Amino acid sequence: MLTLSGIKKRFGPTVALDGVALELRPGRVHALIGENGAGKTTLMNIAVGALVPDAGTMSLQGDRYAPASPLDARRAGVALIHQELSLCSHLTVAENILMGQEPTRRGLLDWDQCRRRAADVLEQFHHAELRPDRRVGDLPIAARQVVEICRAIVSNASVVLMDEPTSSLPRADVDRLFAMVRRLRSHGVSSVYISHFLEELREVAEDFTVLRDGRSVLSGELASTTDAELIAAMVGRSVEDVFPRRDRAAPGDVLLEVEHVAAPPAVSDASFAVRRGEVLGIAGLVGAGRTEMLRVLVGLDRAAAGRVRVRGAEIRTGAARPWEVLARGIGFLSEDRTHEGLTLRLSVADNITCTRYGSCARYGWIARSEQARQAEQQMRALGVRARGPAQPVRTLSGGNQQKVALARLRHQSADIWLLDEPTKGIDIGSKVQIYEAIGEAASEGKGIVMVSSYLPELFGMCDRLAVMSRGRLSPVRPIAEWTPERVLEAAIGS
Amino acid sequence: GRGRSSNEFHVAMIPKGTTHEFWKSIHAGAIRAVRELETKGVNVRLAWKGPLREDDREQQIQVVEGFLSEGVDGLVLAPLDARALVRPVDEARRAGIPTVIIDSDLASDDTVSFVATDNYEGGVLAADRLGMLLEGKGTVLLLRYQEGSASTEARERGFVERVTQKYPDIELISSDQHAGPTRDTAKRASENLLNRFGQGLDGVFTVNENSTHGMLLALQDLGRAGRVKFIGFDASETFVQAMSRDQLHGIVLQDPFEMGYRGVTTMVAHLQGEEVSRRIDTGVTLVTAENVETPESQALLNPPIDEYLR
Amino acid sequence: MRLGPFLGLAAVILFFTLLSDSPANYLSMRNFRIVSAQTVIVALGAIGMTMIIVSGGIDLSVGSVIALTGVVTATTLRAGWSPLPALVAGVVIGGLVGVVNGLVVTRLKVLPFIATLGMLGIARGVAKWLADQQTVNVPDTWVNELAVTFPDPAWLLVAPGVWVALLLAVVAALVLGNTVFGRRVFAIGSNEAAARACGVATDRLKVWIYGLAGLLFGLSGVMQMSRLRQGDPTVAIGSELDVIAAVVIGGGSLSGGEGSILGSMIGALIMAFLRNGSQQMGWPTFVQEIMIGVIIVLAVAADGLRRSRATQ
Amino acid sequence: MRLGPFLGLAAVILFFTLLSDSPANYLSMRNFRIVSAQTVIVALGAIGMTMIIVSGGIDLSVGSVIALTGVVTATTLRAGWSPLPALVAGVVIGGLVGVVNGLVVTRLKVLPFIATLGMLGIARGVAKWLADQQTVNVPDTWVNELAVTFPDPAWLLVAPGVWVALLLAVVAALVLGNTVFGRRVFAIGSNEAAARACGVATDRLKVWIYGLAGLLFGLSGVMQMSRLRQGDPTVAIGSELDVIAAVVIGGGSLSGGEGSILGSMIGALIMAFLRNGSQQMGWPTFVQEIMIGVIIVLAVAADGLRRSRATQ
Ligand SMILES: Nc1ncnc2c1ncn2[C@@H]1O[C@H](COP(=O)(O)OP(=O)(O)OP(=O)(O)O)[C@@H](O)[C@H]1O
Ligand SMILES: Nc1ncnc2c1ncn2[C@@H]1O[C@H](COP(=O)(O)OP(=O)(O)OP(=O)(O)O)[C@@H](O)[C@H]1O
Ligand SMILES: [Mg+2]
Ligand SMILES: [Mg+2]
Repeated sequence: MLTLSGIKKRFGPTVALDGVALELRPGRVHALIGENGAGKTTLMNIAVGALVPDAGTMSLQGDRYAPASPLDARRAGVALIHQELSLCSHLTVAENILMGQEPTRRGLLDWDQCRRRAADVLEQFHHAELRPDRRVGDLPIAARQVVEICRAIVSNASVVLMDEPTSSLPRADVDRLFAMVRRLRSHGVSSVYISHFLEELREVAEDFTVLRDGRSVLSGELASTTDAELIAAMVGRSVEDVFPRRDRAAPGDVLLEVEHVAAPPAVSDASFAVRRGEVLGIAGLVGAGRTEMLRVLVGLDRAAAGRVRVRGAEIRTGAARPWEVLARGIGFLSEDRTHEGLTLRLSVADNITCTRYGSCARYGWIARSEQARQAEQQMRALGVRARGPAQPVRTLSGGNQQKVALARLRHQSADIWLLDEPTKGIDIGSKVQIYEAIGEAASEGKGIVMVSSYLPELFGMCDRLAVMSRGRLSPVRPIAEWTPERVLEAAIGS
Repeated sequence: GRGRSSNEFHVAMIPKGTTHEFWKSIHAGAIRAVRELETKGVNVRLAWKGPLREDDREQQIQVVEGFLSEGVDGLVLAPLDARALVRPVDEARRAGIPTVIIDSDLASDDTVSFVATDNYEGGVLAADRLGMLLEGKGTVLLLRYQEGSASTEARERGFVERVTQKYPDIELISSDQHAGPTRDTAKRASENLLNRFGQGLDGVFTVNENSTHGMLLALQDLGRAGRVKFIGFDASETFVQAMSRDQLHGIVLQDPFEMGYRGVTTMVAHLQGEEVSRRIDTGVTLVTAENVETPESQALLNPPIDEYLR
Repeated sequence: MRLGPFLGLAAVILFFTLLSDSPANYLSMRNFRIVSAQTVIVALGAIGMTMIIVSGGIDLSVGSVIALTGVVTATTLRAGWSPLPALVAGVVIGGLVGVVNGLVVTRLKVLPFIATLGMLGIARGVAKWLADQQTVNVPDTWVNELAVTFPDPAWLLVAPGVWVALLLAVVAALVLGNTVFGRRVFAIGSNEAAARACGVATDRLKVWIYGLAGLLFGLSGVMQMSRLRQGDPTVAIGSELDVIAAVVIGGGSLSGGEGSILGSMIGALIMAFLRNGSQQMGWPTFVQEIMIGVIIVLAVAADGLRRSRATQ
Repeated sequence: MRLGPFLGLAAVILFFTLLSDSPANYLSMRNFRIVSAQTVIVALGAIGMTMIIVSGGIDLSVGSVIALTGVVTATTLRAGWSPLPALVAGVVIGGLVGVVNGLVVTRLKVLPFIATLGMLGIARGVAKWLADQQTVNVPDTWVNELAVTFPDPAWLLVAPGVWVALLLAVVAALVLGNTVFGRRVFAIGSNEAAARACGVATDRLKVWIYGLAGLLFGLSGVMQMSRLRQGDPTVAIGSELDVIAAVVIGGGSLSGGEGSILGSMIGALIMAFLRNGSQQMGWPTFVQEIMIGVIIVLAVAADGLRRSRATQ
């Protein structure tokens, strides 16, 4: 179907792609894997004409293919699900799904058909509850990702490129997506599927290509390749023991106590306590209210009821004052890194140090070299791939942006970490680094709350776990008392 | 008038702006008329209101329309434009409200009278004064005010025509530059022009208070004040000082106090059914260092504003 | 449509009614006619500006375009054209200026602020040049009756121009709300990259938007000429702020993706009623300026607080 | 710092040098003194405006604040205050106005565009009221010498006000680039939600930004008074566009997060050289307007094309 060869692309001094070849066969799903910053997103953007390659050729069904714009690509039947969500937040779900191919009747937009087609595809995705008339800006991030996926599906493309479509999705939705991909495949549609989850890839994909440092280093059939081989090709070494072995010492004093916090409609009742040295996991389905609960704790949203105590001292939750909360030693990692997590236009160094400028500033004056030094230290610790601390975060790959957000949290040296989907978009090798960083923080006596939709990570990292369901948080139990089935059961709720 | 048996009139006076001395003098003159009429047993309620944004025709139209809707007995209007205010004045007439025009002409036959300076003559006076000072030869510069302003255009025309007709040896080296609406724009334009013509400039004429001010400041700042013969227009404390320092060699003055006074008396006379003259000239005077102390000049330079506006 | 602008308008009218010494006069049909005729120019401009602002752009040249197109219509009328072609000439020139703006924004990649700031000077200069730096008087035709306060067939109630503006507002609201074009205007304002990625030809769309808005600015210029009975190259200086303010008061967001024609019309009325009311109060000019400033802020603040409570 | 604005400035100067009939005159030190003195007012305003625009806001009231603070300084001087306190009074009033803007934006949740549009009217009205609707002449003091073309100790080369503006520009550039405050200004402009989530007290910060910018606008007003040797409540109408244009030409983005003091200063110089040059060309005023418009667009377009090539 789609053949790429010799693709090269530089961004100023950064070589993003340095001769990539990829052959997508008809009716097949092709896995594209590689570390953060390997060039996957760049390659996809080239394939849909959003970027112009410096060198290389593409062909589609044997014909030369050189899209000048995404419109060209779409006309040629190539659609992309973007890694960083690209939706119009002021428009409705239906409008976003059908953008670029809106149905008309007598010159006017055919709203009925628009809604119906959107509802149809949402239905296929088992998201009938997502009403086509809702404004996308009001939706939680997972729902937006569903919209983004539906948009690519509805376009009737013959080639669908999926750039980490499941990074914000819980398992159930991943299954639905896979069902969808298989159905598309049976209609002769071929797909490229990018993900950092090898087990996911094995479920849907047949072929694979591994990118490393902007080159395609290995490709073939997934069935005949082992995980170890894939990982070795990606990382250049083998990776064992994903989750760090921590000696789970008896947890210390209570750091954070949450009592009957409510912030309707998303959160109706949540209580838990976090002690020094422990990792508390929170599981739940999309829209269960986990994100909203963390936002209330950080003071980004108001609580309607309940109390929150940090080291025994109560904090005001009725008024939104995040700076006061942060000053009490709470650190927050947002799940929505483009809209709330990072100031994308600023440098890596500014982003890493911004919650604790005090460490590198005197009387408000920033010592640039000290700032750069501290930033570099964090970048090294998490393996952030960037030209240097002065590079704007905007120009980093998605996974590396996520690492910068974590680096900031480490730099802040807060006592309590509130993590919302901390490994979203992180490659396999780097995940290890991040888990290690979290484990290390816990053993240093920090208290960690980790919200995640990736159950293995919760089971691998947490000491105790609670499940949120429709705004209600279950009692917290030691991890040993949970099994994945019981978590699911609690999440679906009764 | 509409059968005026009573001696109570509500007259609205609409200037082009409210900030400048010139308009205050008109206002003072109008109040003088009101007080005088009061002693004769005629009660005039005078409303004084200019456009919100100065020099904005549309806004002035809105002020006129506002008075129409309030239902005054007569309008005394200094139109910002000769044509733009024809329609509202016309609508006023249809509503039975007569209009006296002051300061700048209105292209309409439906008005009672036109009470104003002969602006063309003002330009001629300035040209003659410069001609005399330069002894009929040299290079002079005219800094215009703004496009589309009728009264200043008449002054500019008077000046240009007089210079070209009567003083063949005087070269008008620039006459197509505009000072713009504020003193600051006038100062900038003057500085830039003075830099361009450098030393080769003998005389300057500016056509209203703002541009005279801007030019004076520019001459002072560039150290050219006094070396260039400079005629300005309109009155200001600063101009008198500049004349005494020989930096300004004459100002052409109108008589706004008289204009305000005659505007109101003419309107009231008309409302009382008297016949009034269609054109009332309030005169222009050239004031120079020589005649500045005369009572006539002093009356023009320091109209008794405080006496009437407090 | 948000409720805010309506409340703001009601508050303004109530305020002046209560304070006025003759409320009957203030609330009279005559005064309403005056206000509506005064609003036409800003309202027509605001229809076009709403499209531009919703699409994430801005147009600072509207004041100059009003002057230019007024001069064009006046000049052609004086040159003996019959009224309709002269009117069309003005409108078309407005549209052409808009297309040029759109091309500069999309081809030369100049930010709309700068592109239209440049056009602000250019259109004004061309207007003065065309008009030979004077005002251009026009013969009496029906064009001059478009924006009169008291329309000739009295059953019209308000000036024909007001009806035209109303009609165009309805059409524009329908277009923005119910056509593919309209929704794409929202889309590029909301997230241009996303729209482009979905195959919206953003550049062409922008040229259309600026062009269509330009047609409306052109019509606004014709109305201005009709009100002044002359083409005046120096008219409407600074009116871009009025037009933009009408849109923003009506709920438009300068970062794009938000705005409604109805809101903008209310915004234009708020501005007009404010000026009209404060002029009728007989306050000195400076008090009017202060009061208008205070009331604009309060009228919008009420809406802002209401919304911020709603989201809490 | 982007290179674009410099190229633009160079292009403008080159253009007029080549076209001028006396290049020596145009490039003379005297002309440079004239331009620099003319630029002071816009430049000081642009320093403050850069902070505001970088933070994602806008301030339309700058022209009115310039008038108001000029009148304040003039009035206090005339009331017999000595020069320094009078100057400080003007500057402080500017700061207060800014703080009010900031509070309206943050507390009343009114968009900066509207909040400062309201202030545009209010400050202008208060200026007229304070000045009793006339210009306020001042006694001769050193304040009047701040923005002269030929400074008194000739070794100063340019007006003291130019040096003050330069100094403040350097300080502001350092503050924006190298202090916690400055980086936070960029942070809220780049992504306000993220800045909040990182513990920036965004509301308080905004009040500071508008307040500091207000101080600069106040100083700009004092300079304006000094240039005119009088407080004029009607001065600087519409100069908000000049100031904003300087910032945008210099690389500032109206959606926040981008901009530099150096760029804005170059932007201010571009505008001043454009006006100065075109006036010296002896073109009729309307030709000047057209040319200025065209050159603004071209100067910025060159930069835009260069950048868009770079990112492809
Ligand atoms: N606009 C840009 N300017 C400069 N560098 C860029 C730009 N876009 C991408 N890069 C660089 O190109 C490289 C490849 O980035 P890309 O986004 O393709 O990685 P990726 O494989 O998608 O990674 P991830 O798994 O983290 O999403 C990175 O080093 C990134 O920093
Ligand atoms: N698919 C959906 N459609 C509509 N509303 C949704 C959807 N998902 C969540 N919501 C709303 O979002 C709110 C809670 O979302 P929140 O983001 O806090 O949940 P979460 O558990 O963090 O889920 P996520 O995994 O998406 O982060 C609820 O009020 C819910 O009504
Ligand atoms: Mg990527
Ligand atoms: Mg979440």
